Amino acid sequence: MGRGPTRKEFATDQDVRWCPGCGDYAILASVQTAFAKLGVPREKFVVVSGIGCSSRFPYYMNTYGFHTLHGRAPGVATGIKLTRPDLSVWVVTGDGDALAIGAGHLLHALRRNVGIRILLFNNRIYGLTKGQASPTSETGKTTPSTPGGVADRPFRPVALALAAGATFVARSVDRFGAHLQEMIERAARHEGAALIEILQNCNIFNDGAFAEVTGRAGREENVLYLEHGRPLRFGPDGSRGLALDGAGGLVEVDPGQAPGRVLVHDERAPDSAVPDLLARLDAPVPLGVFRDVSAPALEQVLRERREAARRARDGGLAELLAGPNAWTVP
Amino acid sequence: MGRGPTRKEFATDQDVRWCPGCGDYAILASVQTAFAKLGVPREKFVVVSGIGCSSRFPYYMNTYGFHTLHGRAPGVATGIKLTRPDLSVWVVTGDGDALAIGAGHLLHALRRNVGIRILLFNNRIYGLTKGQASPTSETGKTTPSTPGGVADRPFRPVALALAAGATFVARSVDRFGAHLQEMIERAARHEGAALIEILQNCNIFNDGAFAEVTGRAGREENVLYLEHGRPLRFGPDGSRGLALDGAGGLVEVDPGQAPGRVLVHDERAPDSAVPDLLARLDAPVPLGVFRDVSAPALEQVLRERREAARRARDGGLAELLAGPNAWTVP
Amino acid sequence: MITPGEPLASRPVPEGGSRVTIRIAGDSGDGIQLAGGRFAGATALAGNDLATLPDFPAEIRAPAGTLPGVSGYQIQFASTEVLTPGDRADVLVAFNPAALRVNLPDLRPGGVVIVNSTAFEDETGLRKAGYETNPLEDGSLDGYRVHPVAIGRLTREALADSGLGARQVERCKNFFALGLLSWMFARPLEPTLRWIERRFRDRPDLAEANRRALTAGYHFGDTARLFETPLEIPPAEVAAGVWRALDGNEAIALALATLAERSGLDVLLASYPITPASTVLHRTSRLEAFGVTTFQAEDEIGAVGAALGASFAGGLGVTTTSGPGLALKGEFLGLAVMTELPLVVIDIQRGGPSTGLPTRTEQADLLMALFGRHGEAPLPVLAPRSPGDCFWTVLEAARIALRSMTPVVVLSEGYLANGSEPFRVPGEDELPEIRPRRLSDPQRFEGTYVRDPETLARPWIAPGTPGLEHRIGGLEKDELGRVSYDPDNHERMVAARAAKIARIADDLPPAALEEGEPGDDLLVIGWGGTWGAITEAVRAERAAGRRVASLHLRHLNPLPRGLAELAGRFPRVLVAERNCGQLALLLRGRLGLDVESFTRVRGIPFVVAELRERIAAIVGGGVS
Amino acid sequence: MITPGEPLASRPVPEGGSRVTIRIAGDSGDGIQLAGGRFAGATALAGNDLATLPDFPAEIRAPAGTLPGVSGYQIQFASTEVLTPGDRADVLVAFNPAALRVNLPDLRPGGVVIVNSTAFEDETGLRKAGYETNPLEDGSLDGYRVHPVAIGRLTREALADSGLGARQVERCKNFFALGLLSWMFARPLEPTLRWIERRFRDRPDLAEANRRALTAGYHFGDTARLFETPLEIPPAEVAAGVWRALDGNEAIALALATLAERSGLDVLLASYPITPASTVLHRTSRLEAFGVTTFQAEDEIGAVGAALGASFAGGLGVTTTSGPGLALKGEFLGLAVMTELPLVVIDIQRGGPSTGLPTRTEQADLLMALFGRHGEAPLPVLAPRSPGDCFWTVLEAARIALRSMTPVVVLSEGYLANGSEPFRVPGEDELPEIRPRRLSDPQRFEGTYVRDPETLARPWIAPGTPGLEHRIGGLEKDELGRVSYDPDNHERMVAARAAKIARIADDLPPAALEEGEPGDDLLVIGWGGTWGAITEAVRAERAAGRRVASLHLRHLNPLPRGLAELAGRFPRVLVAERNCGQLALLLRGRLGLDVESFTRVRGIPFVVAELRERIAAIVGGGVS
Ligand SMILES: Cc1ncc(C[n+]2csc(CCOP(=O)(O)OP(=O)(O)O)c2C)c(N)n1
Ligand SMILES: Cc1ncc(C[n+]2csc(CCOP(=O)(O)OP(=O)(O)O)c2C)c(N)n1
Ligand code: SF4
Ligand code: SF4
Ligand SMILES: [Mg+2]
Ligand SMILES: [Mg+2]
Repeated sequence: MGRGPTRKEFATDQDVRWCPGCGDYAILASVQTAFAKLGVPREKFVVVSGIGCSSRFPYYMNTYGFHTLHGRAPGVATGIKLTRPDLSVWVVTGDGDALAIGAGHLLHALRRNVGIRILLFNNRIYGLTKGQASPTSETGKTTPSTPGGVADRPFRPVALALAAGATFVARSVDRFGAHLQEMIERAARHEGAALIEILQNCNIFNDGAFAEVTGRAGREENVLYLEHGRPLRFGPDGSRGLALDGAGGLVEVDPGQAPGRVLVHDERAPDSAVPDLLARLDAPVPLGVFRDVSAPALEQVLRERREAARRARDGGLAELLAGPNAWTVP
Repeated sequence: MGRGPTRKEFATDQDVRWCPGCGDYAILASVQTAFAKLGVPREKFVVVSGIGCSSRFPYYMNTYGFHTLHGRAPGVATGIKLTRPDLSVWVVTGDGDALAIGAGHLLHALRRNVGIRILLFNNRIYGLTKGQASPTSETGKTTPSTPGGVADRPFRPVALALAAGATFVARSVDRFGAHLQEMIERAARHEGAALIEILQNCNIFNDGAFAEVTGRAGREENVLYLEHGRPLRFGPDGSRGLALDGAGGLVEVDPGQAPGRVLVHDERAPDSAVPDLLARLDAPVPLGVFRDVSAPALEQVLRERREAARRARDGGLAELLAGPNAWTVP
Repeated sequence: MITPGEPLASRPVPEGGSRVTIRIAGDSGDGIQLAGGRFAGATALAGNDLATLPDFPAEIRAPAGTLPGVSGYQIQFASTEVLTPGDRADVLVAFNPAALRVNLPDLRPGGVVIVNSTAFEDETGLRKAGYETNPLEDGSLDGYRVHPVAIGRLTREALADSGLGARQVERCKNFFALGLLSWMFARPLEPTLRWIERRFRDRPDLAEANRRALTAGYHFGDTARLFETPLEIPPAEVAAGVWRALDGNEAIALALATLAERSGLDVLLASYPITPASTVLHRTSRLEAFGVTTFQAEDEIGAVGAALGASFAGGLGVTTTSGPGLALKGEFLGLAVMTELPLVVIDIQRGGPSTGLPTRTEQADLLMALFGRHGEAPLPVLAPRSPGDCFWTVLEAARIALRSMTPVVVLSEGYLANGSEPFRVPGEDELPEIRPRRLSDPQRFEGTYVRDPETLARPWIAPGTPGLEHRIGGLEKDELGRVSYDPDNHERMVAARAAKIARIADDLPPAALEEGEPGDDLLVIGWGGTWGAITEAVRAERAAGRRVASLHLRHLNPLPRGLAELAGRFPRVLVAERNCGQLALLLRGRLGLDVESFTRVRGIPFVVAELRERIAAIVGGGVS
Repeated sequence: MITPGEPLASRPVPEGGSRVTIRIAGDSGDGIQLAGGRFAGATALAGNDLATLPDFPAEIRAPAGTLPGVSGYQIQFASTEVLTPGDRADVLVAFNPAALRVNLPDLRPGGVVIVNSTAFEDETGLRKAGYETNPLEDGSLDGYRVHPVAIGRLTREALADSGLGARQVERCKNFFALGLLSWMFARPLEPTLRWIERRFRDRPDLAEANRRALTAGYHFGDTARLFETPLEIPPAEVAAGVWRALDGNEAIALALATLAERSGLDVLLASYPITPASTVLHRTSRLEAFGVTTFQAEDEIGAVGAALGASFAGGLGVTTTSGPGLALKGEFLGLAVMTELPLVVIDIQRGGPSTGLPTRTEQADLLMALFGRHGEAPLPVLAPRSPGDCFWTVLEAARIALRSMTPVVVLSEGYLANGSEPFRVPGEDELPEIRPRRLSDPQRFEGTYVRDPETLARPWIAPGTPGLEHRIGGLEKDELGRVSYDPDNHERMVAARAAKIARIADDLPPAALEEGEPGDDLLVIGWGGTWGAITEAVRAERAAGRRVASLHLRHLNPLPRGLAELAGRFPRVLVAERNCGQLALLLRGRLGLDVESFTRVRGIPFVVAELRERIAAIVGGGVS
């Protein structure tokens, strides 16, 4: 792969129309940086989005882009990838876009393991339509559409993705540039579908939703970095650790006391038992790759079949059109 | 609760139009039997379905019934339940109906914990439209729409439901009348959303899909009955057992050797760690209640709010219409 | 250049004097909509008639100071009837250079410009707006009466010791401007002061700051004497009664509460947020006490499904949306037609196609409402004519839905949703009776689709009723409710469903003229939110001596009886609408009427002048 | 009562003798469709013209022997042109009492009935069909020529030593009947024998059994002499060339392969199963070798989304569905209109509204195809006239989609999808050139929406092309592809999109008559699958001396040029369609044509007689 474009070359001349201070700016910068590192020519990227603040993303990426319909980006991206497996196809979506109207499409894309990379900007709110509750809004939250508080329980995007059989699932945070870039690069290299949940601050309608993670103290106390082959330790100097509790769940342990008990993260485990547990964890908040296993990507399977069929083809169009039972009228 | 209707009274005079031998007949019988045991008057039942062979169900139940649109029964049932919390609202759906076109609706109904009971007839095929692959069809299966074999990986309905936060999830089998009836009764008594996956044989398009469970040998060898407070044992005379493997997964153990290691089923565990593991198990096949925890049902929450608002109301319609800033023209 | 405080000999409103159009414009962050709304409220309380046009430009908040970030609010008010927010503004209040640049073209020549001069001191602001030189200094505003007022600086000074941060102080500018406008047009401050108190109950510091900014603006007007005296526009002569200001979406929320309260039915509003419909959901969600439950579904399909479920359960299901959402509900509307359940579907139309211009107004969903379903699936379609009329139209839609057991589509528009006008609050006795006719006596049941001889409606039976258990669904049924593939039965049922909808016209007032009389030279037909502009244009042309009449359709399906005959009495018929001729196609297609079209598709309401021009061109001659 | 084997003096077909309509009917489990299809295949091979009408009654397999479980297959064949499957059957083959009961009304008086008498020996079968006494014995069949043949027993005997189980033997009955019919109408057995061999390659036991049943039936005919001699219908005089039997859905699959092969484009067929469209997906999924990929999506919305993605990626996206699915795709069609991408959407119409009569045929999705989207979103709509014409119409749709960068809707019908006819296989040189015009030279790029002056199409640029990175989407854009909320730009773009579609008519043949000539007393206009029936009726009426002409529309939008003028040359115009008058509304609404409607909505095709009656009633007089 030759020299790729620079980060700057990924920017368009469109005015960026997010609110000042929106977490989307940082994500945009990270995506541009990460794309530049991939060494893939600019014209090979396609960014597909639904509708939402986050879904304005394609307009700001100097690549091919398609701003589609609310919740429907996965289908469009699937069609693109099946037609052009050589392209690097990215979906940008919001928590409402991906998990309300688009939940079915998202989970099916993951189930199919079609080689698209999905960036789910989770700000736990509907930004574009001015602040209504989203499927990830906390129970009890008051919003313009739920003045009495949200009565539902929120979805956990990572848990759903794992249950759908996703082969790559990760989580990062808008402001954690280096980490986010790493996740993006990892997703880019994965075969098949990849989902990154990106915790994103909407400073207008849900400011501080992830303060416990992004605040200075929070970063130290509440973030659990998932690193393959490394123990699940967090807190100041890794002073806290997670272990299995013997009843199928997780328990916090003191690594100093019981270093052997601390679970070692295995993103490649064939089953998703531990990732499932981590996906349901509220504190600490795991960041990093929950799961990265290999399985054939849909577009490859279909391409190979088509090529095999081509090779095995025993007649041209004329034979096909005539079929086995034609007759000739002189 | 007074004497309810008898099983026979639940039958309608419509000709049942399933193929002879279809597993749906047995399910119909079990539902009628279980309903009769509930002691609820017939007019209090509403059976709502989508489209599919399974979704013909309401026509054969002498209750209120609504045969709606493909994949859309959960929304309709939600509207019914929110309007009439006193009704016993049941959704009958197929694997295509619930998990293809209807996946989003199903998972949202579970997330909301709205008090509807969902019977998902999983025959791993599209019956009504003549045999295409469904979201639960096995990878590689050849069907009219996938002559080269299914290229996707199947959904696991129980795993998805748990990931969506379902408060009651169970599994049974068309032919296992007594067991199925028990599950139905348990679902009926649950507050909030309840899902029962029912393994159902489509003898026309997917005959024997569950033979490993329903065959005589299979029943003994391959079925793991989940019973609250009982160890997870299966096989002839419970000669095999499941235990945690120490790496977050499950492992088979010999209960004779290590009786203490065999996991005791706890359907009420607040987290869904063990249910998650069981949901991903292919052999043995767990039957029974995976999870049954309590959480407020949506319709109750909304009713209470409405009543509270009614009590707190400080003006009539006239005041509402005039609003706080009206003026009078003499 | 004119300096602040220089008194002007004349009043800001040159012609007539009892009719003013003001536009306030600034950055989306400047609180323009709030200031506009409060000014409208005070104006309504002062007894003027009015019409407003909020204009939020883009769906995403653009960076401060840029052209796409400009937000505007226009209001026309008068002592006489006001039907539109006004073609062009008499007074423009511009908070920043971008607002000036975007809105100046809509100011009438010689109009008054009040600019926040503080925002023009800074190079970047000018550059962001694309000004190379300062328009306040380069003579480009000659021809307008420009009053630079240092709104920013004056607000800062007024709040110097408020203890608030710079950003919060900055956000009080709108109240300063509101104070200034209040002085200029002799609006009382009390209603706004009361509103501030209610709104900032939990933030006494903000309440105090806004109060101070408001009064500072008012006193500035008084002291600086931008104009010789405030302009008092005397109250309009309107019907006696209780009045309030009302926008179209609030009107819908009130209609739903009225419906629940008057009918005793549980009303379920099941919706999915979408601009410009979302505020109906927001507002209705505060009306639980009146028997309306709201439910934010996972998407539009889930929403209409829940609404239909509510109606099956014996309540009344309602769903609100905009074009893209209505497109998604088509399959469910077909099921509602087939199962013959009451349902009210409200589409607040916006600019299309596709995502289109989501914050703009248009009337291009008519044919979708009529025909956007597979198979023969007729249903009634209604459209309100003004913000307050949204209230009455939704009640009418529910009446029809319940009486004829049918889904009904109401086509509102962004313009009505966000625009407001004075609304006479109806007394109990003026509200229609809404008597749902549910069947609960098994003795009187003959079959699920055995119809009422008058309305052709099938019986409505709520689950829970003993002895009337029955099953409905999307498959064709016979009269007794059994699935039927019989060709003749199908043809009969298709015809019966169509006849039921057609028969609704029996119950409607026949077609009648709005203005003018049969035999005039031209009939203008309109529908929905163009009523104000068409009426104003037709009245003006009549005043100018042209023989032009108008007719406005609330019922688009079925059409009122006598329409073809009435229209046939005019030599020419012009259908004016904000699309490419959808009603015209319908009138030709259904009634064989020979009509011409006047259409504009610009995302904004009709300009009265363009309508007048077209009318004059057709009718010709003309005097005055 | 007539006993089996009794020879008849006459042939089974009384009138004319060179035109026969046969209906085979039995239980859904009896393999009726298969037997019918094979008979049609052999008939086609024998050089007759033919048309077929399969009729699967209900969506769910009903219990064996019941009325709703009856499956039927009708075929008309002749030495001359055949345009419909025939109004009434000359010969009915009934496999069981239910089949007799359901189908007898469609047999012409005096027609021949061959009944499987084995099935009448059993009380339950009679009872399930609602017969209190045996119709073979109670005289109720007087007036028909009844031939009881113990098909069940004879098949059992023929396969006595086959080693197959009873159920499998039972399932060979259809081949026995097919053999009998083959003898009766002198159809060669070879094609069927070859077919059996191919089909049961992996099951030699079944192949052998079916072969034996087939020949047993044939020999039975020869031996038992139901009729004096077999009826030979000489080949029709048709154009020279290679011919085959083809049904409408197979024709679509072949068109997609042709498209991919001829254009070099990757074709993606993304669909969700639905009756009666599913078989297009099934058949196309076997054509990978020709460059068509199939994708079964999770629903109709995912399917059309994937198809549109394929087109954005530079391939050609196609999606097939039926009414309920098209209703769901409306929002995406709006996006396709807005982004101006090629897309082919094929709706195999079925009986509606809602789930309706899913296995029946209807033409009631026309207005939805035209208008089922919010905003102004015009797109071309086409309809094939016969099963084989599905091939040509899909190619034409793709041509338009690629040339004008637009989604195109093709409206087929259940009747065409399942019906078959002889189809002349086109040679390479008869296939249209399909040259997608993709832009890849950045030098020649002026803007995403800068249009080709001839077609008004925007340039199509596939991702992967260096230097032409660009972004499209549902928001309104300006010519250069930038999001724009400018009112004038919106109006311009709305007009440009409409003009592009209107201009397609430049490229179409002008309106032309099918039968008759200008100045006749009546013009009958039709569209889609009613072509055969209308043409037959008009020809017959012309033959009877009535001056009636016909015109058939393939292009519903834009309409062909000259239509209004041509229609204007007739004193009366009758629009005949299987809905409640959708094309009639369109012709009045768009062209101001004064038309009458003849409509039936019965889930089945037109009966030629009913059309003739209506024509005769209008034209009156009439001779012959
Ligand atoms: C069919 C349809 N329904 C509703 C909408 C309105 N809408 C646009 S974006 C959005 C939700 C945005 O929330 P999210 O996906 O979380 O994105 P965010 O704005 O928070 O980034 C909604 C409801 C729409 N555009 N189309
Ligand atoms: C909108 C829509 N799309 C597609 C269909 C066709 N359809 C009917 S049932 C069905 C799938 C049935 O499969 P499943 O839900 O598994 O039910 P089963 O028949 O197996 O019980 C499909 C695709 C439809 N009726 N409506
Ligand atoms: S509303 Fe929230 S998510 Fe949207 S741009 Fe503003 S800050 Fe970002
Ligand atoms: S097709 Fe399958 S699922 Fe449907 S009725 Fe027949 S056996 Fe049952
Ligand atoms: Mg969001
Ligand atoms: Mg199924």
